[in-house]
Amino acid sequence: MTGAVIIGVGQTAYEPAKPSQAIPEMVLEAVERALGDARIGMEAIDAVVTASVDLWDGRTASNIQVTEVVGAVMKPEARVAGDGLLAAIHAAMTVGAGAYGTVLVAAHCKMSEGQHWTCSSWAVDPICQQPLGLDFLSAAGLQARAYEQRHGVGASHWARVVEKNARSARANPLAPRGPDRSAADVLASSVIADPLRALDAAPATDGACVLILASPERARSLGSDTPVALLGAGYACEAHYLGDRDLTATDALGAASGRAYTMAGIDSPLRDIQVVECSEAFSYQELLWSEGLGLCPPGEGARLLEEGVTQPGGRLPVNPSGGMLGGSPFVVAGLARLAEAVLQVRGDAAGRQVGGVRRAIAHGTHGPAGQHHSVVVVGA
Amino acid sequence: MKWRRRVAVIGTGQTVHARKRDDVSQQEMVREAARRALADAEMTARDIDAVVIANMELFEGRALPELWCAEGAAGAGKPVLKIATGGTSGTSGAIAGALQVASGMFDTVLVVGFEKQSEGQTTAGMALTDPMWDRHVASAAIGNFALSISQYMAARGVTEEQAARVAVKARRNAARNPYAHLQQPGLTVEQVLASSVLAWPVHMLEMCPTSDGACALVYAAEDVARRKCATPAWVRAVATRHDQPYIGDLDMRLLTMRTLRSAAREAYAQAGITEPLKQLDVAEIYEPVSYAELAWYEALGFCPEGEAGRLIEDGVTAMDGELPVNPSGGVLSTNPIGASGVIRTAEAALQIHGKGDTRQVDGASLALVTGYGVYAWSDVLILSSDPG
Amino acid sequence: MPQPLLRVQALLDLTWRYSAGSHFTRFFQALKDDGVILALRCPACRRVYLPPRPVCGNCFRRMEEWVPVGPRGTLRAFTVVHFPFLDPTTGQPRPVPFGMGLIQLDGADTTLNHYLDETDLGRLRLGLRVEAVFREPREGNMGDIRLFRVLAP
Amino acid sequence: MSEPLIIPGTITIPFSYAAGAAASRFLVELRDHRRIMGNRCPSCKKVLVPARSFCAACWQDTGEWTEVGPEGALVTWTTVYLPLPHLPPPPVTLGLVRLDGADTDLLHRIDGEAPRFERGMRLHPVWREARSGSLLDIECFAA
Repeated sequence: MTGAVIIGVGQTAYEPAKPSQAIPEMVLEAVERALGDARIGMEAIDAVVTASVDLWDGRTASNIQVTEVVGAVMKPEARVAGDGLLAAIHAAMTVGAGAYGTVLVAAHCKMSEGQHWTCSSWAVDPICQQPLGLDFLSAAGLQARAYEQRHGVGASHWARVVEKNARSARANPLAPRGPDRSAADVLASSVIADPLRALDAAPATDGACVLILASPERARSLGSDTPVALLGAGYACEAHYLGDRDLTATDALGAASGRAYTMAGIDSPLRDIQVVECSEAFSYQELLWSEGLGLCPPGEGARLLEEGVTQPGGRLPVNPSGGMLGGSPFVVAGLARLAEAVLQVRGDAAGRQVGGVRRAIAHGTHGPAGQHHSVVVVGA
Repeated sequence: MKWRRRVAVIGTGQTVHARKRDDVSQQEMVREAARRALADAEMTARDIDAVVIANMELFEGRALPELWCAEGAAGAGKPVLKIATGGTSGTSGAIAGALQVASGMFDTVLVVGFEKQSEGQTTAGMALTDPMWDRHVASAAIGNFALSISQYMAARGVTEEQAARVAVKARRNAARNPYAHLQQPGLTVEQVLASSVLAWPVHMLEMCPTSDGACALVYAAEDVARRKCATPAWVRAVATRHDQPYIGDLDMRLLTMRTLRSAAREAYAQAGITEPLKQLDVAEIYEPVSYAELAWYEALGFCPEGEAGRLIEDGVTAMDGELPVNPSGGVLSTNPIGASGVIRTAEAALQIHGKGDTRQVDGASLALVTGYGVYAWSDVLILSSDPG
Repeated sequence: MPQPLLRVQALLDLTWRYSAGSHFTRFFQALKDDGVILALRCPACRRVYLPPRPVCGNCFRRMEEWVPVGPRGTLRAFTVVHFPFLDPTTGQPRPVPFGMGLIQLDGADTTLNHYLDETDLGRLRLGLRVEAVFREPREGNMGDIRLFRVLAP
Repeated sequence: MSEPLIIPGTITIPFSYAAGAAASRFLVELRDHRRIMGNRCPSCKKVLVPARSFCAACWQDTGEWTEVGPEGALVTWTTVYLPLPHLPPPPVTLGLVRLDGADTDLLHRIDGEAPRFERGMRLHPVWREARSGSLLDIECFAA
C-alpha cells in the first residue's frame, strides 16, 4: 500500500489541437472536472504536484503559467519535469509521508504548439547522440527493428494494435474523433522511420489530466464515496546510450512493475489484474510493454493480441481507452492512463468500461525508446 | 512534525563551483558531487535506493536531462525523478527527497542539483519567459529585482551602504569556503558601490554570478541514519509556498514576501521555534541580490520591519554574530541555479555534522534553509542535530 | 601535452505557435481595435487584474467582468537598466540605458511591468503619473504598448 | 470570434557543451588518428564504446583504453523519411553497430536505406577528409 487513495479524476477532451485555448484555460477545465468528481472545493487541497516539460511548452519554468488554475497560490507545489504518472507517484509518496492530506496532480501538454520530434532531439545527450540527429522517432525505429529481428513480430502484428486501439478510442468520449483504422490502413500509411509507418506513431494531441490524491483518513473526512486505493507503485530507468541497451529487453519496466506488484500483493498480473492502461507511444510498444509488465513471456505480446486476450472483452483488455495511439499527449499520457485505470475500478469508464474490474495497472514512460518507466496498481 | 518516519541528511558533496567547467560534461559534473556525497555518507552507489535531480534544463537548452545525467548520480537502472521549479529547484528537490524517504518507499535517496550555465547564453533561460506578456517587457532577473528594491528602499529606509555590507559579508565568507565560485576576502563597501550599476540601485558586485556547479546530499531513514552517521542532520520541517505568475500581481513584493513569511511560520511551528534569531544557530538563505537578504531577515522574523539594516550594520548575522547567515558565501557568491537550493541545504547539514572546517559555526545544531525563485516562490527547511 | 578539452556546438532553433486563448485574445483585440487596456475583476475579492487570466489565484474564482483601465497610471516602482539584456523578441541586446517601471493603471489593483521613456534617475520617483504610449499602427500584442511616458508633475 | 489568435514565437540560441576529458580524447582520436576508442570497466570487464570516464552500471572509473573496430556488425537500423530540421534531408539512416572488440554498440549514421540491410552485416567507417574532433568525423558506416 502506498498510503494514498484517489478521490477525483478530471480530463479534458483530447484533441489534435486546441487553438482557441491557452494552456491555463485548458488545465483549468481538467481541474474543475476533478474537483467536481471529488465533490470538494479547492480549499480542501493541501498541495499540488504538476507535470510539464519546458521545451514542449516553449516556456522556462512552464509551471508558472498554471500556478493559479491548479490552486498553488500560497500552497506547496512541486513540478516533476517528465511523465504525469511519475508526478502522481511522487504525490502519493508525499501523502504516504504524512506531509499532506490531499494533493492535486496536474499534467498538461499541447503538442500542437511545438515541434515534437525536434524537441525530443534535445532530450538525448548532446555529446554522442544528439549530433547524429537521434530523437524519439528514430530511437523507436531502432527499437522496433530490434524487436522484429529478435521475435519475428513485425509491422503486420503492430498494425493490429493500432486497429484495436483506434476502435477502442471511438468508444471513448474523451478521445479525439478519429476514423476507424484497419491494419491495412496502417500498412498503407507512409513509412516515417523504417520499419515504423505514420499510423504506428501516436498522433500529436493537446490535453490536460488532473487527479486528486488523499490519505485514507482525509478521504473519509471529505466524504469520498468511491476512493480508489493506490496499491503499488514503482519506477526505474534504462541506460541512456541506446548502444548500452538491449532495446528488446524491458529490465527497467520489469523492475518498476515488480516493485508495484510486490507492494500490491500481485503474484500474476494475468490472473490478478482485470485491465491494463499502458503508454504505447508506438504500436509495437504495446506488445513490448505487455511483456515487460509480465503479461506474457518475451516476444509473445502479439500472440496475446492474436488470441484476443488484450482486446476489449478479452481476458485482460489493454488500453480500452484507446491509449496513446487513440490520442493522449506526451507528458499527460501516463497520468491519463492512471485516470482511466481509476475510472475502470470505479465502473465509471463510460463507453469503454470493462466488466468486473477490481485491480488495474497504469503505466507511463518517457525518454528515447522508453528509457524511463512508471507503473502503478490501483484497486477497489 | 507528523511525518510517518524520521529522515536525516547523512552526507553532502559538491563541486568547486566556477564560472566555467571545461573539463567535465554535465553528467560528469553531477558525478563529481555525487561521489563526494557518497564518500561523506560512507556509502556506495548500491546503497542508494532512488535519485532526485534538480535542474533548470532550458538554461542549458536541454529536455529531460536527468535521463543522461542520473547515470552520474549512481542512478543507472534506479528510480529517477527531476524537480524543476525555477530558482527553488534545489530546495524543492531537497524537500522532495526528504518526503520520499519519509514515505517509506525508499530508505536512502540521493538528491543532486546542478547547472552548467556556461554551456548556454546567460539569458538563454530568460528568452522563453511568458510569451504573451513578460517576453515583451523583458529586463531579466536583475531588472525585476531592481524594481522591487526601489519600493523596499523607499518604504523601509534601507540604504545602498547597508545592502553593500551584505555583499561584503557574502564574498568574505566565501573566501573561507573552498567550493565557492567568487571569493573576495578584502571586498569593501566602497568597492561594491563603485562597481558598475546593472539596474539601479543594483551594482555588479552585489548581484549573484552565473556558475557551473553541482551539489549532492544523501538522505537516510532513521535506522540507516543512526547506523551510518555520528550526528545526522534531522529534517525537522519543510514548507513551500508559490505565488501568482506575474511580477505586477505581487503588491510591494520585497516588503510583504507573503510566501516566505507563511512558509517560515509553518516551518517554525513544526520545529517548535518561537524566537528564530535566538534559537537558530546558523542560516543558509537564498539571496540572489544583496537587498533580498535584508528583506528576508524581516520576512523570517530575525528582526522587526525596517530593522534589517541595523542587523547587518551591528554584525548580528556575521560569522561571529548572534545568527551567522550564509557562512558559505550564499547565492551572491555561487549560483548554479539548479544546485543553489541544494547547496543551501547541504551547507546547513554540514554545519550540523560539524564538517564546516574554516566556515564552521561552533556548536551549530539548529539550522534554517530557504529557497527563492521565479518572482516570489519560497521554500523553507529546518535541520537539527535533535531528531525532535 | 595537456589533455585537449573539446566542446560540441548545437544551435537551438525552435518555433512555437502559442494559443493566446480567449482572455488574451479579448485583451489584444481591445488593445488593437480601440487602444483600450482591459483588466478582469475577481467576483470574490473585487481585485482588478492585469494581465487577464482565467481565475483569481487568491480566491480560485473564474473572472468574467472586464474593466477598462488606464491609459494613465501611477508609478509604483522604477529602475534604470544599464546592462544590455537580450531582448527575447528581437534576439538582440536592448539598447541601454532604458527605464523600467511597475505602473498601477487607474482602475487596476495589480501593477504592469513596462518600459519608461525616462532614464534620468533624478527625475524618477514613486507616485509619478505616467501614460501609455501606443505603437501605431497597433498589431494586437503586448508590443502595442511601446512604453509609458512620465507626465510632467 | 473569428480565427483563434495564435502568437508565433521563435528562439535561436547557440549552445556549447563540454565533452569532458574522456569524450574529448575519444573525439581527438577520431580527428587525429582515425581510431575509434573504447575503454574497459575494471568491474564488469566490458569494453565500452564510445570511451567514457566511468561505467554507469558499475559506478566505476574506466580503465585501459583500447582501439575497437574499425569494422563491426550491424545490430539494428532505421531510415527516417520525414524531413526534420535536426536531420539532413531524408532519407537518413541511423544504426547501432557492434564494433569488433567492443561490448556495447556505437550509434551512428549508416550509408543507404533500410531495405538493403540485414542484422549482422559487416560495416566499415567512412572517414571525412576534413575532421574537426566530432562524432561526424566519421561520415557514416557503409557495407
